[in-house]
Amino acid sequence: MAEIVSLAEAVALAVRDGDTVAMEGFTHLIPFAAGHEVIRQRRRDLTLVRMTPDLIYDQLIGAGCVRKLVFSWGGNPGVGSLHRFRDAVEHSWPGPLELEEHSHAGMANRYVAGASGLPFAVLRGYAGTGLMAEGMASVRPITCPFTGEILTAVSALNPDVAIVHAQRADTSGNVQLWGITGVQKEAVLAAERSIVTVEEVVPHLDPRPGSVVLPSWTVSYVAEAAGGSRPSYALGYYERDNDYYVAWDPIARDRDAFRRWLDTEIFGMAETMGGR
Amino acid sequence: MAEIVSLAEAVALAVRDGDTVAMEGFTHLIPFAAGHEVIRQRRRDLTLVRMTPDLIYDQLIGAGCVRKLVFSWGGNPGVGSLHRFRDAVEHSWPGPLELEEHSHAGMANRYVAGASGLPFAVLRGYAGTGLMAEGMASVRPITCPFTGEILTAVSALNPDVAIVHAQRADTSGNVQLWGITGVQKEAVLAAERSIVTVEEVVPHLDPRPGSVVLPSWTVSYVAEAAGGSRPSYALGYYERDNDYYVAWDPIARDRDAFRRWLDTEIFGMAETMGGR
Amino acid sequence: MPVPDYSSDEMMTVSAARALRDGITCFVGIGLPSAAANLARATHAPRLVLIYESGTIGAKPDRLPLSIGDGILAETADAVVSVPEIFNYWLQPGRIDVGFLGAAQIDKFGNINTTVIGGDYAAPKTRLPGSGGAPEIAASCREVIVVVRQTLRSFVERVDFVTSVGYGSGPGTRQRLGLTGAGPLKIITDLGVLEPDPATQEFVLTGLYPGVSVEDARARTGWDLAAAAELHTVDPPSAAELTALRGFTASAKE
Amino acid sequence: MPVPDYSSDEMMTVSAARALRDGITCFVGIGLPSAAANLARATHAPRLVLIYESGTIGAKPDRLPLSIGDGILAETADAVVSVPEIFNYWLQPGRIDVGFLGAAQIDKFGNINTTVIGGDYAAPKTRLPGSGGAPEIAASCREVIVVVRQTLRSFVERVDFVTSVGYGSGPGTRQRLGLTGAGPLKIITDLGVLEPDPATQEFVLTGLYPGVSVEDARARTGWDLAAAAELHTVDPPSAAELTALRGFTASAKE
Repeated sequence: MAEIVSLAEAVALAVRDGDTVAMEGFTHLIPFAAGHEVIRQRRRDLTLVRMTPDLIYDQLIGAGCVRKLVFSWGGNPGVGSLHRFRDAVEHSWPGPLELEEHSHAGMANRYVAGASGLPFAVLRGYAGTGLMAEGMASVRPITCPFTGEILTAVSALNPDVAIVHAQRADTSGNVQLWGITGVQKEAVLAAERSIVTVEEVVPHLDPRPGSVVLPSWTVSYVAEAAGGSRPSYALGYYERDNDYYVAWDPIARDRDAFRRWLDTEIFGMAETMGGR
Repeated sequence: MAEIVSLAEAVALAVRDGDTVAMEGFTHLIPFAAGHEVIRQRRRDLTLVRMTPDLIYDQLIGAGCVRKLVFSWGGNPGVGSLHRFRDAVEHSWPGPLELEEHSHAGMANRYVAGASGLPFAVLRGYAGTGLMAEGMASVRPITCPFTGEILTAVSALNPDVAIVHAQRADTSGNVQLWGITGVQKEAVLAAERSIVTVEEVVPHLDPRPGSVVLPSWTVSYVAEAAGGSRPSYALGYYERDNDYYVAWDPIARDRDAFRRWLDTEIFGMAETMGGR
Repeated sequence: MPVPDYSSDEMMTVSAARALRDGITCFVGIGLPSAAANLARATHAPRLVLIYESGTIGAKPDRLPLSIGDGILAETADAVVSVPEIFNYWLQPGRIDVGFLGAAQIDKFGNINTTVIGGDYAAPKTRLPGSGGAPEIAASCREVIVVVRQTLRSFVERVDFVTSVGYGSGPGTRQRLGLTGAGPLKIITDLGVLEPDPATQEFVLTGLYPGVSVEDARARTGWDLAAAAELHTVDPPSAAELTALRGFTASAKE
Repeated sequence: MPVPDYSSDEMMTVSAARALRDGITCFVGIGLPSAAANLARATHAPRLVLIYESGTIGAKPDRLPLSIGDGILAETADAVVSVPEIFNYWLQPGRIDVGFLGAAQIDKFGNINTTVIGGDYAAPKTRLPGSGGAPEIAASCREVIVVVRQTLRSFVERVDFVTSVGYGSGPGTRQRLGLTGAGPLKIITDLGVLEPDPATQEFVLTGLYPGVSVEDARARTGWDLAAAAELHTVDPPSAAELTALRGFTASAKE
């Protein structure tokens, strides 16, 4: 059964230095508040996993929390580059960043394998690409035992911790999210531990079209964090702050501007959702 | 785009002698009306595929439509045996019945592979079972290219025709079903052609909790067939006729009683949904 | 002891229900297990999480479901998922505590047959329904409990066909086959309770219902059934258990 | 020819929109393709089925989505599925007619790079976002159309990194790799339209926008660009196309 705790407690209890952490959310419901709390608690040597590292991973990378990134598309959607990510890859600032790079289809299937208790998944993918040519350890050819056809296997992802944001949980810790639900269910089911931040805890979850429910017993910690995915959006609660994504570009381009942002917006702020 | 036609037309257009046909529905939404129309149109040499062959497949087998059955659980739920199925297996009446037998997990994954355009799927299953010992051609060991662990591969199912029943379609042929939705989406996406019978055609599909939508362009034919899953049930429309399942037992036990049932209830009835 | 005012089937269902601890997750097989699992939820285990292969997770039926695909399961569930998902995401990874299975035949190593009896596979004397979800429930749940009526026909030295693996041919089999769950920890019958001997993994009698003797059980067992040193008598159904069970049965018949 | 009252980017988007036939299914990549696909649906192709890798099938946005995960896509879709499902059940089997992709770099065989430019993979001069869904869109859609601005930096003899395979190193490559789709049939730029030569699979100029010359296109191409014999001039945007496009752009800025 999920424990309902503060966000600060959830991060303190679930995320350890050196962990492999997947914060998922496909444009929608990105767990920004939880990511900021990870920076604030100064976790180090993390391997971060995410299909679409966007601003939150740019911030974690710039803050020096990250040793390795496992990903499939790292950009500022609709704006351009993630400059902290680029600075780490191109100039090893604030430290070198190891990459394990995949396609979306590969990453999605790696989570599926992890959620399914299988060591690998099979797909049609990677053939002829530079990623295949790079000879990544997590991609291998596999032969169909019925047809002899050669397909591609990707190894399972089983993060130490999955962190996602959802619209609601009930007081028993059952979680409900709807709209674009991405790969969040798979990430939580694949992970050893999980944190779900929610817009609100309600007495009872009403069924909703298109909603995904994560039963309480599949989640480690639920933390109320209203606005917890801003500047991303939470369908039914608030819209995406597109101006923030544009405004991030000049901050991230400049190391000093980024340091000032960190000091003011992260370390200068108490954990906003009832932290200790 | 799906064509909206009568059930008789749909079966005449989509189902041919010798076809592999999957009629799915996990207790709920079993396509009885369509199955009866297949009997009425006297299709022969069919390979029938279904996780849970129940009364409708008992009827098709007894009527002599079926050469081979691909399945994972063949019983009369809550009542006992399928006697036409047993008579075919045990006494080759009305003809021999070839079996390709799997577990539910295996069958479900075979549909998933078929829907995914892959020649096989991988699961933890069959190890140590009699099905594995029988050496079925559709089950093989497979070695994980990352860990060396030996798992089980099952070959893909890609039926010629999938037939399912749903609560609703809209006038464009988009299909909506809800409640226990089983493996119907996978069966339709895995098949070359498909027939969906529906309780009603409505102007517009309102979003509903837990509903699965099959876009019109994934379906070949939609046919209105109110009550089309009786004596199974259609959540929101009518309940399961449990008495019918009990009453089926003595009919199916006796070849003459079954023949009379066929003459009266199938061949004696015009196709009830506006057939020609 | 007075003549009990309950049937042996009622005692079996009550005994099976008691085997389910509150708060655990239980993958419920077709038939007898469903009645017992729902009885557990209605009595001592209100937070028991029922999972059915039809895709319903956390169903809370207020009457006995008539099948594993009964509409009441979907209407009262925390989540309804597709059949592929229930097997792949929920059963296969070993996240379910208890698999609760029935059987047509079971042998001394807890292997289950629901496929064919007599003859051979291609030409059986009796064709049974087949596997359903049982093989993977037996393989992947953390532990398994079997609920089955005890007769000479059903309790056999060696099953005619291994539909679902218990301990195979004894110690080491499950490890060799790569089965991740612990296997069957209890067989609950209409006479008592059997559990595997830790050394041999053969099922031995560990509990008897009131009024049932070891000889009664041996007379309905097709292998040389041993009784455990710590053989105990199972408490008869309580009034609360019987009331709940009969309420279910009555509502199922309405 | 009078000075046109539209920009080259507008001409490119209109030209790309025209490449989408009504009633087909289109897997829409991030960036320029989304604007063109939505323009097509707003003009000549109202029954165009838009599919985004975020899991939205049949989205019918009445404004330009700001990203592939814009809420309006989910709110107006026929179905919203998980990200694994969109790749496995919908893209991979080849059931999508057209994949509509952008590019940072593209070469004469239509191979696309959105990963790294300069240096090598481990120590690149410029780190780009990476693959996203493009490699499998390029592999599995029945055909592919690429929308990209034409510059010497983007149109290169050989991409620095093959993120998504076009025709690889020429005829036979796709077959050898087991790629099920036909590959890129058009590159639509801000100067005109390129299509693969049937014999060599090298992209050649088949269409030019009004006022653009072959020399203009060659000057912005990093390989020895040939013009097809049947080179034609593309019709300028119609008033209806421009109105629809500008309506979108205005609403996107609101």
